[in-house]
Parts: sequence; C-alpha cells; structure tokens
Amino acid sequence: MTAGLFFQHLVNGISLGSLYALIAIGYTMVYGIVRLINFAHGDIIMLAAYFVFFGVGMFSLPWWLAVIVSIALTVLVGIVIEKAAYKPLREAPRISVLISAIGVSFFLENMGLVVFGGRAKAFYVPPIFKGVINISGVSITSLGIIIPIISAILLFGMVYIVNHTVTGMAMRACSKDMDTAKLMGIDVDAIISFTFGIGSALAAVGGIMWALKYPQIHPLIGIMPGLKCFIAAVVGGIGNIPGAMLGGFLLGLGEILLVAFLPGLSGYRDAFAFIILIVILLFKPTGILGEKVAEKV
Amino acid sequence: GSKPAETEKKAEDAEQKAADEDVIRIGVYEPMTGASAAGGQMTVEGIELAKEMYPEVLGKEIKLFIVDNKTDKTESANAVARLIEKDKVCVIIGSYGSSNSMAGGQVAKEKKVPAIGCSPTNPLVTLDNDYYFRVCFIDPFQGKVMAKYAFNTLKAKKAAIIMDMANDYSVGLSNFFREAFIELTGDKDAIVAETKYKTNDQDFSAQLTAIKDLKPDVIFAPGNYGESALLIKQARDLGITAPFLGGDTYEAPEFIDIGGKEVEGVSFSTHYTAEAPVTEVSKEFLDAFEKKYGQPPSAFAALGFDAYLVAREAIEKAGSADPQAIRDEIAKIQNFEGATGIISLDENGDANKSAVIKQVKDGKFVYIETVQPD
Amino acid sequence: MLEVKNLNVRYGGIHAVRGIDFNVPEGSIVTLIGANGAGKSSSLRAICNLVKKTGNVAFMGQDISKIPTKDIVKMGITMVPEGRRVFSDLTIYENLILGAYTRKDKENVKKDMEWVYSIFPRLKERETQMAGTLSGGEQQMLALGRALMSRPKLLMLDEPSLGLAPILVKDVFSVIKKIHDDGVTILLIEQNARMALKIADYAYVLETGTITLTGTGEELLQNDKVLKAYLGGV
Amino acid sequence: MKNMAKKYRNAILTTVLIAAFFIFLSWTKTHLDAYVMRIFNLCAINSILALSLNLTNGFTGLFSLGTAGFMAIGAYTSALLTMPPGIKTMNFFMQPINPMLLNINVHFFFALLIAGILSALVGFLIGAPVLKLKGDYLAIATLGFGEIISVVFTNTQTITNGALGLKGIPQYTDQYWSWGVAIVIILGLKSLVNSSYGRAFKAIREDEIAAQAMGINLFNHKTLSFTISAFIAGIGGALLANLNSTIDPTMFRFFFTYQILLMVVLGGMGSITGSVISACIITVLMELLRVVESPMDLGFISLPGISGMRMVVFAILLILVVLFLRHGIMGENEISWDMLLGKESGHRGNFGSQ
Amino acid sequence: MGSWVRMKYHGICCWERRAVIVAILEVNKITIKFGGLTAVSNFSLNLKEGEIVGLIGPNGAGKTTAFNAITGIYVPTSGSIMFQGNDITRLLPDKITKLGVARTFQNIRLFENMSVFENVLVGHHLRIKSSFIDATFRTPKYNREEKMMRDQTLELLEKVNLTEYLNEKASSLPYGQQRHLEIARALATRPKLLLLDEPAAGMNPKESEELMEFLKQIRDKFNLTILLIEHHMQVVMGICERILVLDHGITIAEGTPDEVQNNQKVIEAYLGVELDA
Ligand SMILES: Nc1ncnc2c1ncn2[C@@H]1O[C@H](COP(=O)(O)OP(=O)(O)OP(=O)(O)O)[C@@H](O)[C@H]1O
Ligand SMILES: Nc1ncnc2c1ncn2[C@@H]1O[C@H](COP(=O)(O)OP(=O)(O)OP(=O)(O)O)[C@@H](O)[C@H]1O
Ligand SMILES: [Mg+2]
Ligand SMILES: [Mg+2]
Repeated sequence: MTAGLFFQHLVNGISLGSLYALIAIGYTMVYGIVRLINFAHGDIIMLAAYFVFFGVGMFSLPWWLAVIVSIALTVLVGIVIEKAAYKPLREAPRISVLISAIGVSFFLENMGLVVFGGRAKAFYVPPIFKGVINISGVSITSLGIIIPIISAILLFGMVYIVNHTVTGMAMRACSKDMDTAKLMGIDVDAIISFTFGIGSALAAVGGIMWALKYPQIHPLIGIMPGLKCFIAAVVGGIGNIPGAMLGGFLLGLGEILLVAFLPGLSGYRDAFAFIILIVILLFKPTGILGEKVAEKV
Repeated sequence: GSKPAETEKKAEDAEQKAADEDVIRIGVYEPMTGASAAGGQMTVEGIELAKEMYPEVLGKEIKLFIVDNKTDKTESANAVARLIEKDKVCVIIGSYGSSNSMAGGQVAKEKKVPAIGCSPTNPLVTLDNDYYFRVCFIDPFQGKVMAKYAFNTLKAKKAAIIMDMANDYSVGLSNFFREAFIELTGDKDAIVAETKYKTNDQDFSAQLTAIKDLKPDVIFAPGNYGESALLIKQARDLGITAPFLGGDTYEAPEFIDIGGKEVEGVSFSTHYTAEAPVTEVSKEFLDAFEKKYGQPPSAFAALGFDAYLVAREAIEKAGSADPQAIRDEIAKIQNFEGATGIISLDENGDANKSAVIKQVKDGKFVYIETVQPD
Repeated sequence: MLEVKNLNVRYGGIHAVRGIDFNVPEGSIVTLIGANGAGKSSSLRAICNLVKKTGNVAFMGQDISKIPTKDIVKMGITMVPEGRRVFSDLTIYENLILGAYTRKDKENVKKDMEWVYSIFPRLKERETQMAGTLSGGEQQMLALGRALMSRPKLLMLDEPSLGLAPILVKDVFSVIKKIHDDGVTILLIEQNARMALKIADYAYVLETGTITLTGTGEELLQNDKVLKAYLGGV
Repeated sequence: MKNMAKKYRNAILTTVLIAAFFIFLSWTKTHLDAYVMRIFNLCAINSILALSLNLTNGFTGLFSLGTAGFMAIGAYTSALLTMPPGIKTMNFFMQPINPMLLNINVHFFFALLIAGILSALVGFLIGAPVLKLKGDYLAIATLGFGEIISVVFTNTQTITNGALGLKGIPQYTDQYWSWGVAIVIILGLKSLVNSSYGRAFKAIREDEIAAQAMGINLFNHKTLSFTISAFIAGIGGALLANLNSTIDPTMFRFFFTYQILLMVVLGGMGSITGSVISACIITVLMELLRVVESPMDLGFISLPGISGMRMVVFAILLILVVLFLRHGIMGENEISWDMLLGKESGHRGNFGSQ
Repeated sequence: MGSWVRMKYHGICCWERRAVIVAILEVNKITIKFGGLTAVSNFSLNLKEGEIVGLIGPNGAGKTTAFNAITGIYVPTSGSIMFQGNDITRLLPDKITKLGVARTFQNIRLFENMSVFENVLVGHHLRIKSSFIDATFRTPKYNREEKMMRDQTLELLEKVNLTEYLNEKASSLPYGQQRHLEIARALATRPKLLLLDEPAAGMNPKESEELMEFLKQIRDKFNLTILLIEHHMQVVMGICERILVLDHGITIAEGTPDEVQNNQKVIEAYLGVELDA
C-alpha cells in the first residue's frame, strides 16, 4: 500500500469516525443520565434531516435557518417523546421503558414511511459543504474537516456541562437515585427533559451532518447510524462522553482500515463493528473509558 | 343503527355477494414498509395508475387488494395466503425484491393461483414454479447487456464490481456481469476487484479508495438507487473517473437528485424508454403518469403498470375469474404491448424482452441504445 | 411548625401508616420511635410526598400535602433518607454541592461546606472520592452533611445512627444538638431509642402504623412499656 | 396428602387438555383455510421463540438479544438437512454448494433436533465469553452476535447461498409439528423453571452477588440458561424455515429479535403462559391490523387505504400497552389449574406438604 | 422435627473434626488495596471451631472488605486465606460457599421477588446432585432431592420463626425479619463458618437481644463458627468470645470483650470515652 493510499484511508476513517463520534455523544448523554438505550435516537436523527429537507424544499428557508429550525423542532420532538413514552414509566422495570423506546422507534419509522414516503430523496447540500481539497493525491472533503471540528466543540461543551455545572451534577444525581435527587430540591422532570433536549439537539446536529455527508434521506436512514453509534458509545464506555468520541473514532477508522488492509473481508464490514465491540467488552466489560463500577457489597 | 355490529355484518355479506357477481379481484403484495418500501411504493404507483386507466374487464369492475409484506419473507407468505384465502383474488401481482417474490410464490404455487412479478429479476423466482410469471427480463440477460456495453461501446478491458451483498438482486446481477465480461474479454483477470457493501450502508470510501488504486476501466455497481448515487458521488469526490454502470434500479428521478452532477455519464440497463417509445402504450402511460403524479415514472412504476395489463389481458382471454384458466392464459402471452415494450413469456414464465441502455446527461436519463435478446 | 393530621400510607395491600397525627413545634426536637416496620420511614416519606398518601400535612401554617417534593425542599424541609442514599457516582464534594441545590447564596455555601468538613473531617480527606465506594458509616456522614448544606428549617432524620460506630453515634447526636441549637427544628427517627429520647423534647411511639404512646422524652424514658420494648429492659 | 391428590388431578387435567388440543388440531386440518392455518402455525412458532427469549431475559435476568441469530442457525441447518439435492443444486446456481452438504438429507424430526443442538452449541460457545458481561452490555454484545451470524451467513456463499437465500425448502411444518413441539417445550420449560435450577436462575436474576454467595455457580447456570434458550430458538427457526419454504439472512436480523422481545414483555417477563398468550395475540394482531390499510367505506365517507398504517397503529398500541400494562399481561404469574380452579396462585403455591 | 436429626448428624461429623483441633479459618496477613487506598492491611485472623468472634472498628476501617476477601468477592492484593486446610484465597464466592462459608450482607440482599420459602430453597441448590436434565424430567433422583430440600427448608423456617411468612415476597417482610431470613438462607447452604455483617443494624435494643439469643441458638444447633461485624456494643460484648478491632485496615487490638473494652487505643479510635448503650 502506497503512502498516499494509506493517508487517503486514514482521512476517510477520521471523517467517518468523527461523524460516528458526534452521534455517539448524544447517545451517551441520554444513556448516562436516564439509563435508557434510546432506540429512537436513530429515528430522531432521521427526523432532523427531514426537517431541514422540508425547510429548504417546501418552505424555501435559507439553509442555515432551516438547520436552526430543525434543531429546535427536533429538541421539541425529543422532549415530547420523553414526556409521552418514557416519563410515565419512571418507576417501571427498565425493560418496559426499552420496549416503549422500541415502540417509539417503530412509530417514527413507519409514520415516516406513511408521511414522507419510502423513496429516498435528495438532501440539499449548500455549496460550502461541497468542496474537495486535494493534497498530493489525497482528497479531503470540506465536511471531512468541518465535522471533526464540530464534534470536538460539542464534546468539550458536553463534558463541561456534565462535569462542571450544577445542572450537570443534578443530571448525574438523577441518573442514580431520583427520589433522593428530589429530596435535594432538584426538579427531576425538568432535568430529564433538559437531558433529552440536549440529546436530541446532538442527534439533530449529527443527523444534519450525516445528511450533508451522505445526501440521501429516507425514513429508515437512522437505523444503521443509530446502531453503529450506539456501539461506538458502548465501546468507549457508555455514559462517558470522551469515551463516545473515542469509540466513534475507533469504529470509523477500524471499519475503513479493515476494508483497506483486508479487501477480501469487505463483506464482513458490519460484523467488524460488532466484533470490535465484543472484543473490547470482553477485556473491559464497561468499555474503554467506562469506569469500573465495583459494586460495593 | 341500533345494532351497528349486525348491520355491519349484513353490509359485509351483501358486499360479498355483490363481489361475486360483478367484481374481479386482483391481489397485490408489495413492500410498503421495511427496507424495500421505496421499490414497493413505486411499483404500486404504476399499478394504481393502470387500474385507473383500465378499471374494468369482462364488463366487471376490477377491485385491487393491496397488502403490505413489510419486506419480510414470512409476511410475504402471509400476505399471499391472505389474498388467496380471504380476499379470494384470482391473480396476484408482486413483489418487489426477488426474495419476497419467492416466499410468496411458494404459497401461490401451492394454492394454484397465478402470480405476476413486476421487477423481481432473479432467475429463481419462476424456476420450478408454474404459477409464477414476470413482465421483466432476468438478470443473466441484463448482466450480459451491460457487459457487452462495457466491452463493445466503452472498450473496457478491466472492470471492477461493487455489490450490495445483502441484496440478492445486486449479488445476482454482479455475478452475471462478471461471467459475461470475462467471456467477452477472454481474460480471466478482467475483473480487477470485487468489493461489497450492505444495504443501508452510506459510507463507501474504503471500498472506493481500494478500487481507485486498481484503475479499472469501468465500475459495475448495481444496487438500490439511493446507495448507488451516494457511492458514485463519493467515488467522484475521491477522484475516481472511471465510468459507472448499473442496472434497472438506477432509473428513478431521485437517482439524479441525490447524485447531482456526479452521476453525469452513468449508464445502466433498463426496461423501456420514453424517447424511443416501443409501443403506443408507452406513450399513453408516460403522459398519464406525468399527469397523475407530476413527475416522470420510474421503471418499477412502468413494470407495475404492465403486470396489471397482463393480468387483465389474461382474465379477458380466460373469460372468467378462474385462477387456473387465467394461469393458462398468462402462460400464452406473446407479443403483448406493454408500456415497457413487447412482452412475450417464455416457457419459464420470464419475459423475453429487449433492454435499453440509458445514460445520465445534463440531469436527465438519455436513451443510448436498445439491446435485443439473443 | 409541622402539623400532621390523619396521615395514611398504603403500599398495595399493606396499610403501613394508619391515620396518625402529630406535631413538631418550632425549635423542638421531636422523635418517632418504634419497632422495625412500624411505619416510621413511611411517615417521613409521606411528608415529603415521596409516596402516595392521604391526610393533611401543614408546614408553617401552609398546606403542603399536594406540593411536589422539590418545592417542599425549597420551603425548608430537608430529609436524610434511611439507608444513606448518597449519590454513588458523584464525589463527596459534588454530593455536598447538590445538598445546596436550592440555595442562591453561593457565598455562604462555601462557608457551610467548611463547617460540614469541620464536623466530619473524614469527608474532607476524601473530598474527591466517589461516594459509592465509601464505607457505610462514611456514607452516613456524607448524607448528614449533605442535608445540612441546604440550611433547612426543619430537618428530618431517618435513623442517622444506623451502622455507625459508637464514637460516631455520639458525634452524630452532638451534631444534631448543635444544629438544633442553631435554630433548626428536628424530627428524628431512631432505633437507638435511649439516645433519641434523651435529646428529644417530645416523642411518639409508633406501633404497626398507629401511635400508641406520646410524651416528653423524659417521660418515655421512665415509661415501663418503653423500657421493656425499646430500651432492652435493662 | 392433599397436595399429592392435587398433583395427580393437575396431571390428569393437563393430559386431557393436550389430548383435546390434538383433536382440535386434526379438526383444523379440514376446517381452516391455508391463510388461517399459516397464522395458526406462526402462533406456535412465535410462542416457541418467545419462550426461548423468556428463559434468559425473564427467568434468568440475562438481557440477551441474540435470538434471531440462533434462529438463523436453526433455520439454515434444518433447511440444508431437509432439502433434496436437486433443489439444492438449483438454488446454488451462482456458486455450487459445498459438496459435503449436497447429499445429506434426514427426517424432519432429526433435522429439528440437529438444528437445536447446533444452535445450542453455538450458544454455548458464545455464552462462555459474553455472559460475564452484565445488563445492557450483555444485550448489545448478544445483539452483535446475532448480527454477526447474519453477516457471516451472507458471506458464506457455498453453505448458505448468501443473500440469495434458500428456496424450495420442504414444507414439513404443519400444525402437528408446530404445536406439538410448542407443547413439548412449554411442558419442559415449566418443569425446568419450577425446579431447583429454575429457582437458581431466578436467584441470579434477583441478585447475582447474593446468588453467588449461596453457592450458585454463576457461569454454569448462566451458560446453561443461555444454551437451552439457544436450543429452543434453533428449533423455532427450523420450524419457521420449513413453514416458509424460503429463507435468507436478512430475515434474521435484530428486528426479529425486537418483535420477540415485545411478545415476552407483553406476556410478562418470567411467565410461560404469558409468553404463549402474547405471542398468539401479537401474531394475530399483525394480521388483523391489515384492516387499517385497506380502503374503508364507512357509509358516509370512504377512506382510502393508507399503506404502512398497520405498523404505525401497531407501534402506538405497543406503547400504550407498555404504558398501561407495564408488567405485561400476566406479570410473573402463570395460568395454572390451581388458579383456574380457584386455589392458590401457581407460582406461590409451590411449597411442599403442609 | 425429623430432619434435625439429619442436621445433627451433619453436626456430629464436625464434632469429630473438632477433636483434631485445626483452626477452621486462617487469614494470613491479607492486604487489600483499591487504587491508592489500602482498605485492609496485613490483617490476620484465626478462628477455632465453634467460636463466636467479633470484628469491630470505626466506619471505613475495612471490616466489610475483609469479609469480602474471605468470601471471595475481592481477591486480596497479598496474603492468603485458608479454610479448613484449603487455600481459598483465589476461589470464586460460590466455591467458597460450597466449602462451607456462608455470609449475610451489610445491606440486605435477598431475592426480593421470590417468596420467603424460595429464598431458603435456593440456599439448598448448591448441594443437589441432580443435573438440569433430571430436574426437567423429574427423575426419581431429583424428586427425592427436591422433597428433602423442601422439608429442610420448612424446618429451617420454623426454627427462625418465619413460617407465617412462607409465601410472602421477601421484600414485603419487615426489616428485622428480612435479616432473619437472610441468616436462614445462609444456613441453608449448610455452612461451618457463618459471617454476619452488622446483623443488628436497624434493630432496637429489644430486637438486638432477641437476635443474640438466636445467634447463640443457631451456633449450637448447627455447630457453627461465627464471625460477626457489629456496631451495637451490647451485642458484640454480649455474645463474642473474642474481639478484633480494626482501624484504617490495621488490627489495633485483639482480645476478650473486657480487654478490648478497656483498651485505650480502642476507646480513642472507636468507643469514645464512655459507653452508652
Ligand atoms: N415500597 C414499599 N412497598 C411495599 N411495602 C412497603 C414499602 N415500603 C415499606 N413497606 C412496608 O411498610 C411497612 C412500614 O415500613 P417503614 O419502612 O415505614 O417502617 P419503619 O418503621 O421505618 O421500619 P425500619 O425501622 O425497618 O426502618 C413495613 O411493613 C414495610 O414492609
Ligand atoms: N470497591 C471499592 N472501591 C474503592 N474503595 C473501597 C471499595 N470498597 C471499600 N472501599 C473503601 O475501603 C474502606 C473500607 O471499607 P469497608 O466497607 O470495609 O468499611 P467497614 O469497616 O465495613 O465500615 P462500616 O462499618 O462503615 O461498614 C473504606 O474507606 C471504603 O471507602
Ligand atoms: Mg425505617
Ligand atoms: Mg461495613
């Protein structure tokens, strides 16, 4: 393999990995606080993309305004979903909430099919996201630079919120013991809504970036990113924000380099994500950066 | 009413009776949800248009029973069983996706009700099943057509294949292309690379980067139009200039929307063309479709349209709604004028049709040539 | 300050608290004692609206029986729950900060934290340790410290000496007294009935959900029945 | 003594019920049409699959999502063991089938058994490493294994025919096979979970550390539960393959597992009868809901059929049921003779002579 | 009363062993570290058959951690643990229980959704010889074992006065009864050594007294050796023959209740100036 080719693969991997990372952060946020595998996360990603699609296509908004409106709407949807489908189940066994999440996911996907139709549609890409830079044979798209930057900014933002603000502490407190959190005077419902809001906003940013990079949208578009990014979050240590970033990069790079070095195995690319996942979990059962919660008996 | 349930029941009975008298029942099972929802929906558009244009046969109204198969085999089999047993249809149209067709076909075969596939191009669909027919050509032919085009027209000596390994259509077609291309070039190593992706993948950069290095003359990449458009886009971003070739699934307006200027020059085989309308029906169909849906039809809509027409024709000839009689009539279909061309069914029940090759030029599908079957 | 009337708590079929009445006058220490499962904790949880209940609870003349927990806390009632319930994923420092969640006077929060650390130096040593890995007793200290951080008007303590070393039990009781001297009203649940009665102004004995005996701490300490049932009949 | 009598009474009642059920099965053969029959068979198969998942998730507290993968193993095994060589060659027209597989052909009974055993074997091999994971981590890892199996099956062209799948699998599965196997599994599972091993499983579910302190070997018991579950799933998959007559790898993906998980939760985690009831309900419901997709004529207004509505309605129903029936239809209880006849409830009344 | 004979029989074996006089448990200089924190340091302990020994010390002294090491939940950083001549330092908890060490937990850990009866039945599971196949097909071998387990469970529950709760969910029991149940469940594993982590926590003096009686009883009935962590001095001083005092993971004193009670170090670190309860 020539150096140029290798660098091309590396660039591809970083570009994909940062996108995974971006979405994985949202997953990890929600999971970390609410302990819920939000199966609908991938579908929220899809919705965000459709909101921009309609904003630009039907309401002729400028793209940046469409993006802002989409993020706002997505946050709203996220909060509504939480209130309608998860909140009534606060005291229920966790598996019930999980089923509810699967239900929401089915609902969004199939409602999407009914309302938007099943055909893949083209997503509008503003010219500034279209550029390709060529450095001695290695092509880098402008998104390949923009996405990692956005991911990094959001990463730091989230780490700051969760670890260094009182709201963040309250979020973590709720994640462990809601009753006692209430005894601290914390408005648990507000905190959880806030968490879902942030999670959805991250999903929206992730979804829009995804659609810009892969400008084809249909109602099932969120499923694979949803699953892969969840894996990324788990690999990094679910609930751990830098872990999500790390997991995303690992997965993105790993997938690309697998195909690069072992092209004969390109058919096993999807299995690869799961194999990484399982191998890592076997050595570190809570993910790479996940803290070992030694249960104190 | 004071006893709604009873009234309803009565109404149902009455309807049932009426149905026996002056309605001909045709069943449709297509993926309206699930992974292939798009294909199913496109096909149904064509079927519904056909029903609007030709609502009657034998002086009776035709009633369509459209059921969803969720892109799932078990559901496909359920759907066909339901159409036959509950809706009492005399002929069935569907389904997008060869694997769904096969699952449904098994039930149809057992119950001896004929089925007409619109676009399942896999040879296995009709093989060993006397009750399954189709109005499209099959993959071996399509693969050969594209191999010839690559070799003769594009003068390609080396080709790369990128296939959707979870999609039987893509796997099958790739295989036939490979065989034909190797035969034409006489070079065992004419296929320089064969890489895979999976339905719903969106990132192909790794596969493409690897191919770029091998510098093929053409790249054959059959698959769903959405993924394929993305794939070609990414290839151009990576600086791959080799022409891309594909199959009939490319022919959807969204292919160009998604691919934008990057899919310029992409060629593919398909079932018919508006520019060189093979038949009168083609023109008629095109106009009506534009009028109803406000956009040009996809190949699947056209095939759905044709499947309906063939079914209607067979009923007409059979003179009754007897499934067996209809089956026998379908088997005899020769030189039938459909929107996609002249349809003649061979002994397997496959349509022996010409294929056309189209290319994307200036954001439009442009007709290049017609290829006759051997 | 706190008036409880006809309080009932039911868990499915179990009628845990059966229409009890009691008062906590401002500036007093009132204790509830009673055997395991008598319904003491349930009563406290009901006051904070953490469990479904019927009956009336008034705090400083205001009806709080329908007010959500978080607002009750804002009004000045803080509870140290049974079994510590520290936030195990948070450090000691963060637990304490959350104790002051409803407070706006950030300046004083700092001072109060020093105060809490001076009462429980062990907490200071382990400031950045995760609360979940603390020993039982350390967690109890943290739970108490956390409650103090909210500067409550009424502090409700559910078995604060549970699992504490004797030396700490004494400390805890002296802290309780100290807090009380600072003007905090206290409602205390204790198994360690002797110590509780010693510092209590007034006491209620709870048996299977009903109040069977009341009196000042002194009185109950002398009471034969109490002596036998709760003080080990020495 | 009273207990002994009750035991005999229950055994007799069960036998009578099963006999009656088989008479009913022979009645269905002539009286139900093929469509209803298919659904009826699917009810049995889905019950089997739900029971498989319930054993790990409901009884042992192992959050496992690998069912679809184990089904795939069972389905392919049985398919390859029952398809005649001619059909196999026809299927494998792109790449010939592995010659070792071409000529094997066994009776359906053995095909089912081997399907179960092979699936159990894989379950055992997978379980050994991953069962040390807990909770959601176990869930995602087992989900991963299911997906890996599907990817592997897509790639192993000479064994599975890849994405093209297998067609023309003999349709051996009829109501006797499907319900017969279901009944055997129901009875076997009931016996297992009410035994000391079943109690050990439940203890692990309740509190692993305490269970271990009770001398229960976590690894052995978890692996046991996981392997039995894989065995059952493999048989379920085999029955499905021989009912559908065609299979491909995309059939056995996580969606399938989700659907089965729904059945388990709706039926009640840790309830055998619950799983069976809800598997039947959901299977039938999916068909009944087709109504919302066909055009409706309400007399005064006629609504066009909206395709896809069925899944929307299904999703909404699903959420509603979880919201309002969070422990499922049965909770952790069972329908038992004692309960039906008004004595103590099934799972509580199982202490010895008293 | 039938099966108490069996239990006694079991007991007799132990009596015979006692003649040999080996320490039933030998903890040799174990150290347990969590990251930088040394929870237990160079802790040694010798238990003779039939003893009741107390382990006390301030909060966070490392008592529970030492228990966890003995029962296999933590592996000590260094040192070794021998039980009846077997090295159990690195064994898994279930293996250790099988050898005859049972425990209760500081925070009660019952199988909450199982009945009281089932909780204790689970304690018997480790002794059964039938395989799961026997269990599924209800072979006579299994039926015999099942009946034996049930009988023994009923007797055990009678002994600890929980018969009236037989079919209640464990979590619905009053706290004190839950502690009793936890002990009963531990006894079902037929231990030779029983480790109790604060059994009297949350009990009032009256209940504590009853508990002491109960512990003495079961010690004799089941011929147990008991190691006990407790903060209630009344209990510790009342039933322990020997007491170890831990502070910061280090053994600061060891001796009879009287000795310990008057040890200056212990008073400073743990008891405080004057004993109250
Ligand atoms: N969440 C619950 N669900 C069901 N029953 C409960 C619940 N919480 C408490 N109970 C029951 O209610 C009764 C009173 O319990 P409560 O915790 O109030 O007692 P307590 O007096 O605080 O006892 P303790 O000294 O053990 O803390 C007990 O019988 C208990 O089993
Ligand atoms: N898993 C763990 N990770 C980190 N530190 C731990 C862990 N378990 C225990 N510790 C620390 O070890 C020390 C000893 O804890 P341990 O629970 O043994 O105390 P203890 O003597 O039982 O106290 P108490 O009487 O309060 O229960 C404590 O400082 C505790 O914080
Ligand atoms: Mg209490
Ligand atoms: Mg302890």
